[in-house]
Amino acid sequence: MLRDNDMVAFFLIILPLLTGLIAFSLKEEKVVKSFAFLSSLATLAVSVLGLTLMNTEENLQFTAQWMQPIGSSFSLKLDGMGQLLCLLTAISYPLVFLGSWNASYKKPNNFFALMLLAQAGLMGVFLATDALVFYFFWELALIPMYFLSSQWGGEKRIPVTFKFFIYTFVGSVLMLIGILYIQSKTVSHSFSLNAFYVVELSSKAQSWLFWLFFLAFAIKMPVFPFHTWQPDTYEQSPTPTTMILSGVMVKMGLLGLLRWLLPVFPIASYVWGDVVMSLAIAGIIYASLIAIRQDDIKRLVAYSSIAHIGLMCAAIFAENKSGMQGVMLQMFNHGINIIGLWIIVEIIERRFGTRKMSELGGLAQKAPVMAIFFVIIALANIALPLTNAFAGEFLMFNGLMNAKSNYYLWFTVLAGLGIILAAVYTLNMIRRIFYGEVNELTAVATDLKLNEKLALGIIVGLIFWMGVYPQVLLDVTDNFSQELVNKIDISHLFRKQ
Amino acid sequence: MPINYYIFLSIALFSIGIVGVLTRRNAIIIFMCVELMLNAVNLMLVAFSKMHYKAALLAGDVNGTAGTDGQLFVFFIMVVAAAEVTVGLAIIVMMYRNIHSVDVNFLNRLKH
Amino acid sequence: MQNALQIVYLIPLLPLIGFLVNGLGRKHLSKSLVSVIGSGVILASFAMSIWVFMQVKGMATPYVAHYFDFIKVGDLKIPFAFQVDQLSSLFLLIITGVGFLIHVYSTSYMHKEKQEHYGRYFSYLNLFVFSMLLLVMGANYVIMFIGWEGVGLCSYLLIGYWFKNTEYNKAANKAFIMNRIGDLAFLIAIFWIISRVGNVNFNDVFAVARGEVDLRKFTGTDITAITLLLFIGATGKSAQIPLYTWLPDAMAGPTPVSALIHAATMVTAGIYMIARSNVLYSMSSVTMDIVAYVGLATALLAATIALKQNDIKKVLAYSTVSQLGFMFLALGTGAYVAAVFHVMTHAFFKALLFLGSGSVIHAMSGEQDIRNMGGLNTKMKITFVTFLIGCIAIAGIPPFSGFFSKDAILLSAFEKSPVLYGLALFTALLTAFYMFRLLFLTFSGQFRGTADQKQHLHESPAAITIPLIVLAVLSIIGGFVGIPEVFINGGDRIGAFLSPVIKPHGGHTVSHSTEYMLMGLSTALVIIMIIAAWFKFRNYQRTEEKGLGKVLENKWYVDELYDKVIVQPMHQFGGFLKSVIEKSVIDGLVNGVGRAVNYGGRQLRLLQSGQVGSYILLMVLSMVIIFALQFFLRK
Amino acid sequence: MNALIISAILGVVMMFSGILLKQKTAVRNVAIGGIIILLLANILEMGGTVFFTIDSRGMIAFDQFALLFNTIVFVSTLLYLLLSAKEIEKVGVNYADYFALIFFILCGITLVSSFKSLLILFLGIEIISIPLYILTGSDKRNLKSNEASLKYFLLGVFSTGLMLMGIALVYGARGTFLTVPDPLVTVVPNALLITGMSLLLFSMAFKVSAAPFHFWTPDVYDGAPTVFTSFMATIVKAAVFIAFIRLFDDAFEGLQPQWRLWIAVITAITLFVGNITAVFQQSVKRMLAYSSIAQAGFMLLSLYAMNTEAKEGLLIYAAAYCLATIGIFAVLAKMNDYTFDGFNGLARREPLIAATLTILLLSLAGIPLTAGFLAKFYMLKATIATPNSLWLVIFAVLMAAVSVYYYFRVIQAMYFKEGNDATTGFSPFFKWTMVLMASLVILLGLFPDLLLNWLYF
Amino acid sequence: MNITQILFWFLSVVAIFSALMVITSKNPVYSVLWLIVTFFSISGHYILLNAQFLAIVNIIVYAGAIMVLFLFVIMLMNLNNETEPQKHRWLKMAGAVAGGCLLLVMVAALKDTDIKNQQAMVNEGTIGLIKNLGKELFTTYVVPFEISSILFLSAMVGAVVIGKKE
Repeated sequence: MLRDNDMVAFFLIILPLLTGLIAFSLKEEKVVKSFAFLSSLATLAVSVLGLTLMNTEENLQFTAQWMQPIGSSFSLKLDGMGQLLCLLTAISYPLVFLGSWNASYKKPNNFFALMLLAQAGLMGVFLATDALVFYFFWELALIPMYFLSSQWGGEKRIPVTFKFFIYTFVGSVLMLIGILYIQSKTVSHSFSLNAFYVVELSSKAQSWLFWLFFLAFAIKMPVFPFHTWQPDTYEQSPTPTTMILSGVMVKMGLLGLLRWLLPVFPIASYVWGDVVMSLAIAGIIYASLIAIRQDDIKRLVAYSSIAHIGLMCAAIFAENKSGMQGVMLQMFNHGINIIGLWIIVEIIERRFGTRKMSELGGLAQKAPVMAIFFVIIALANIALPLTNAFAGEFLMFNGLMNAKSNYYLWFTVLAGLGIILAAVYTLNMIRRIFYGEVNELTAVATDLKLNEKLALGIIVGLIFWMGVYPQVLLDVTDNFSQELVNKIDISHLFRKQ
Repeated sequence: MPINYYIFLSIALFSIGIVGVLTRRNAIIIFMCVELMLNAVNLMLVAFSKMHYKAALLAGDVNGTAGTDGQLFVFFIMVVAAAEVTVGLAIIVMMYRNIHSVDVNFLNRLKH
Repeated sequence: MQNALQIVYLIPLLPLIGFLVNGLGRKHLSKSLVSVIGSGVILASFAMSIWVFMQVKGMATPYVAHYFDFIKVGDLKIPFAFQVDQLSSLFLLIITGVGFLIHVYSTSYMHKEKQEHYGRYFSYLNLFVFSMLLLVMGANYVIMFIGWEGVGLCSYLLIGYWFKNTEYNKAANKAFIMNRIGDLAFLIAIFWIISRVGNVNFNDVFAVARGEVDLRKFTGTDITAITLLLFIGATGKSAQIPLYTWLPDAMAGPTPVSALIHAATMVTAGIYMIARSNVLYSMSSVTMDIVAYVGLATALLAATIALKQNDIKKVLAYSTVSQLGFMFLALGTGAYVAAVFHVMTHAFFKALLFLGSGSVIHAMSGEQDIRNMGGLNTKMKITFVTFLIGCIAIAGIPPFSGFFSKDAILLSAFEKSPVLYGLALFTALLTAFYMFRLLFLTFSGQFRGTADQKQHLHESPAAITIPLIVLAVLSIIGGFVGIPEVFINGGDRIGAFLSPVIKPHGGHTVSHSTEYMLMGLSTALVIIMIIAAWFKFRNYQRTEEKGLGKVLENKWYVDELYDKVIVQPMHQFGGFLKSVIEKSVIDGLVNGVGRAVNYGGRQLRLLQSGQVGSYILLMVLSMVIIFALQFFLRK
Repeated sequence: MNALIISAILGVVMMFSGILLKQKTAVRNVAIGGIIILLLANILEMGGTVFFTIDSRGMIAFDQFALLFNTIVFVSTLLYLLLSAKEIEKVGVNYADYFALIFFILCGITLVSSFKSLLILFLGIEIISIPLYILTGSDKRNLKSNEASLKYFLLGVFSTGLMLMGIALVYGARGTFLTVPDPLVTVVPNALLITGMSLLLFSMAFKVSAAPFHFWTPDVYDGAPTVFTSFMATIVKAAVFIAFIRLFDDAFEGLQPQWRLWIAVITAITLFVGNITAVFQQSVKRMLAYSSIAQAGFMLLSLYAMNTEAKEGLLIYAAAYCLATIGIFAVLAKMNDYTFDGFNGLARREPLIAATLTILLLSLAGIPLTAGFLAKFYMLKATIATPNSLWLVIFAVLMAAVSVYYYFRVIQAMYFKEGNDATTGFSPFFKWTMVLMASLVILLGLFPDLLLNWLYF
Repeated sequence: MNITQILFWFLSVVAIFSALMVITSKNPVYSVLWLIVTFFSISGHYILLNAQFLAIVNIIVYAGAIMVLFLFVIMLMNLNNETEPQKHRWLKMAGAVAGGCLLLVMVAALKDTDIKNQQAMVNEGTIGLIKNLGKELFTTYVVPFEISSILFLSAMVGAVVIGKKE
């Protein structure tokens, strides 16, 4: 039975998809810009609608017949995590458009169209409950991103984004093998998520399937040591693309872990949890140490993102509710924060033509509003209490501390080093960009424009809102996390023996 | 005659054809060696045809046509071989007109 | 009268409002309006605090105001709740009271700042007060932690207030980062508590610790680990070994900030936290010992460094570190009340000293080096007198406030071990010595500054001197709330007041006569030290320091050591990771795969030789191999 | 049977049209009309309308699978002619004869897609091969074309020799040429049969250009006139694949233990050689030749798996691969410069062509939403269902990832690089045909059932 | 050993010897001639197997038509000893060894088949007669027969395409 509400999930995909296709045909830059912006607002409205409908007894599902003979169907579900991430996607887009309103691109129609198509892909990934559909959208989100980065990016964009593409592609095809294998083992030969959840797999099969899937997600997130595409890509991509890449797209990997990995391979996740956590936490420290030595703001933020994602990945494998909820919260908040950072980075880059911190300085005198926004967002990014990231990180650390692993204390402490190192590089970045004396480059700086203020204002508003009352998001994903934790609970297996 | 003899004879001829293909550079000779291979096949088919015929006779099928298909196949092979020769020689001649050689080692503009 | 507790949220809320108004309106509000708002909200909070103080006096159990669930995940509920009891109300008074004075002081001290920076300054101050209030009012460790990090942030913002100066900014970063190291330990302690108790409300945690709750229990290891971690957190915030080096650098901020944050309030957060957790600490003798020794070591180390510092604020800063060390010594010896008491008296006289130094700096047009001062006593009478009172108070001469609190600490140390007592006493003597060195160098003898500075010497305006006077009065009388039983029956009012929170520990094991003797000894020695200082520094001549003096002047080279052992290696390691591991190893491996494929492509295409003969040969060979394997494998 | 006879007739018609019609456009239109008739006739036969009822004594069976494949072939040929018929003019003077040869090849394809007798297979393969030798060498004054033709011929007849030996040995073992032997006569797998089967395997591997029998492919595809390369790399190759799978499904199903491993090995080598060698090519045409080897490697998976999905998948693969490659070749044939640099900046000059080309390349690379993805998907799905095949699947997808590298080089050149190579104009008709191609690719990628449902009604 | 066996061995030896001569003769014309000898000996085998139709066709079509065509072409190109390209010695060796190996493995594979004891009927059996074959060809095999006409058509068109002067 298809209820009216169920169309919400479908609309979330079809809206950006159609508007994206239409956007190709618009020629005037102003028109296409406004069109894309309006489209993203409409999507946001739908997504908020989805959020308000969550209290119905059943989650919002959409199923349409598609590829029936091979056991697939076009099924979407707006569960807690879906709502959260769709909301993130939907919020990100207006912010990105608003924040980069002043930038101009050659062939703007293609640019905005591809952005919207990527949004459709992202939504699809977040909503799909059919493995094949999931894989479809997984790739669909990648292609526009590749074109965006390669066409409008920096000097070395072609090899860099290509590496990114191939890297992710390798990961995703390995995942495809995993999907196919599981499908062949399901009772009904179905690709549906529920069939995957109940499939009987030997622990050996789980192990290698786990790695096939994990590799795909690890590359996407990215988790150390599969991260080397990421700083280069972020550096070379046009900043709006980088925003989506880092703010939203990396969440695909996390979502993958949460929806497609842990519940499908609970045993393997438990067995390999320590290894994954070690990798993730090594990545936190590794990326943070490298971030300290960066001069390029984009690269710095990129490495900081690796560190943050590493923490989320580790928290996921803590496999308890606190960790899960923390990750959920942090997925949203990390997206918001990093988009905020990118908006300012883009403004700086556009105004001064450089991203080198060594060439900047003293901006706080010339652009105090920008400085304030930047400081707030940067501090939020390092999880200062009462900003949005705090609650998330708090819960994640708490999750780690209560993980079933034997090394939980080590993990917590080492991951904790990340917070300290994060403070080091973040504060240094603030200091080198905004403080100190002005130089000839920054002497002529001007402050933010209205649209930029608006975008950043919304972000800062969200930062404090989510910082003071994170419960509003925690409630959204509460059921989801609980179910997830129940699904991955394998203690009953131990009791049997 | 034991069928093995024919099999080995055919295979020997066939292999000689292959060796010829491998050791010669003249396109025409190579082609001829292929014809030799085809003839080896023909011989084998005829032998098998008579073997199956005999088997059918032993099984009591007196008026049967078992084995005719083998010989007819030989007929078709000859037909095809003739057609191939037409085309093949045409190509070789065309080649010769252009490079005044039938040496296949001259054919190395296309590589890697 | 129940009302006061019901609207207790106003106490932090008002400064927050002040912060928002001043922060957002800093370009539009006039300086006077900013001052009024900035100071007014603190005054209002102070008034509220007094009201609250009145009410909590006789309360047996803490009042907990629950507002909303900050975080609720499964069983874990972290409410956004305030707890008001004797301990927090005392701190409320100190924070808002001293805070208010410093706000008033700032209106004059900072009046030369540009309008928007002036607004910014006041908004930061208000935000700081807000955070500090959050810290002390939080009903659980998380809310406390929020305030805890908040004060760190404000400290960062205020140290780096003059953001054009790179050195200041670096000091700000240092403060924040060192605080964060402590914060991490604090956080882990919180998680540890959560994993054992299931939530972080003080009442629940202490109830579990006391064994009042079935099922859940702390083991000895838990207690020791949690208390140690909390203590590490405290060392960050309260500038103890090994995380103390940020505090002297923090003097980069405007002087009122130093007074407020780095003397009177923020650095006492660690004391507050441990005092608040006294139930836990009392259960772990290991931690107690560590706290005591670290405190004493810090006190001693900082005191020695203070001996040779020439920056007026640095001397005060090290003195602060040293005094904080005293407080930890008190905590470590179980004298929580003494520690809290010392926090209070220290807040008075250290604020006084800092503000006084600010007044001096103000008069000296920004000069901070005491070697360039001297003879200011005549020019700045009020400042001199109040400063003198502060010095006496900190040196611990009766009946000034510092005497009582310090004496309580010394006594408690003596109870624990005479060695501790001896070292503590020695530190106290050093304190007297360097404080009076500071006093004499600044105010007595000849003026050693430039003629230009001499011209400008003047007493500060009323907005500066009034807080000085108020604090001076408090420094004198503040000690009476804690007059020990020895003197008056029914003394130690503060101990009695705090008893619902901090259970009094037995009674003293030291006889009254010993107590008198110790007091006499310390007082006498202190006076001797002051006289020694008088003779040494009455007519100061600038000399180069050599030997130990130089080591002390350079703060035992601890900063350099940290730089060499931690900062530089980390930096180099980061560089190594960036340029070697990342580029060559990991990315090299990834790119290596690509290169290998490319190379393979280049080599493999050579098979395509263009020769028909070789093609057929390869085909035949493959056939031979497959045939051979086919039949070989079958057998 | 409709298609077989009509295509033969059409071949003859085209022979005469060269004499009767002076206008090249007219010849072209006749050819296009002919292929449409052929297509319609075939579709009618799928619906049950058979014009000619000839008893082939069980040697030919136009089952649904064969008919559907024929439909795919005819549609592909139609699109091929729509896009490239004009290019054929450039090859040489015998314009009508080329069409005649193409129709004869189609006739051969209908044979190999529906044979039930090794004799028909042999004849079909020869009917396909002989015109191809000619078409390869049709650019007579071009030495490369000559060379390609002679190489193809020599290697082709050699492989024919192998095939005949194989057939002879199989005949020796079974006593019949029918691929579906009498179930009553059980023949135990003996050395004769296995040797014959192996030889057939080799020769078929040669025809589908599976490594290590692939060596002719790059040279021939490179040397042949581009329009004909397009035809033989796509439609013909797919047809031979169908023959391959029919042969092994019908005739040697019982011998699976004997050949499955070798197919796996050949598949792996083919994937490896095709993909890796393609990486370093500078000419797009030669790259496509290697890519066709690589794609053959993927199609071989269907042979390896040999289940329902594999057969369905092969149809999809054939369709996807033909559509995409024909489109790319059609554009390539119009380029002046066959190197990757020749495509530089095409997106700026011809956005529509570039966009459609991109979709086709994405399809070849196996990116979702395109038919190429589903094709690979089916192959992998079929393979993974067979036991102990995981290594092959993983290897295949890794090689697919390598393939992305060289396909995307074209996309990169078109979109991200600047270039001013003036290509001969693309007519609006050409453009819209390309759009049609791209839409078909996407449509098939979204709804494979549109194609596969035909199998089951 | 009866006459049939003697003939069999004789023809076999001739066939193999002449085949070897085909591939070893330096002069292409000799190769053609030796090939014709081979064909004749194979025809002899056909006759021995009582496949008279094929024996005749073999001589007429192969030895008569096809080989003459070859001879024509060789003569036309004036190929002889001097013009005959030679492979490197070791390449020849490689080729011979590869071919030899193939022979070996195939013989090894086939020597133990379960039909090795079956006999090919020699000297008798009527299926090789033109009457029987013709009947079969125009009834059962009429479809392939017609199809082969398409093959010829295409070969014819091809030869025209290749041979016609432009």
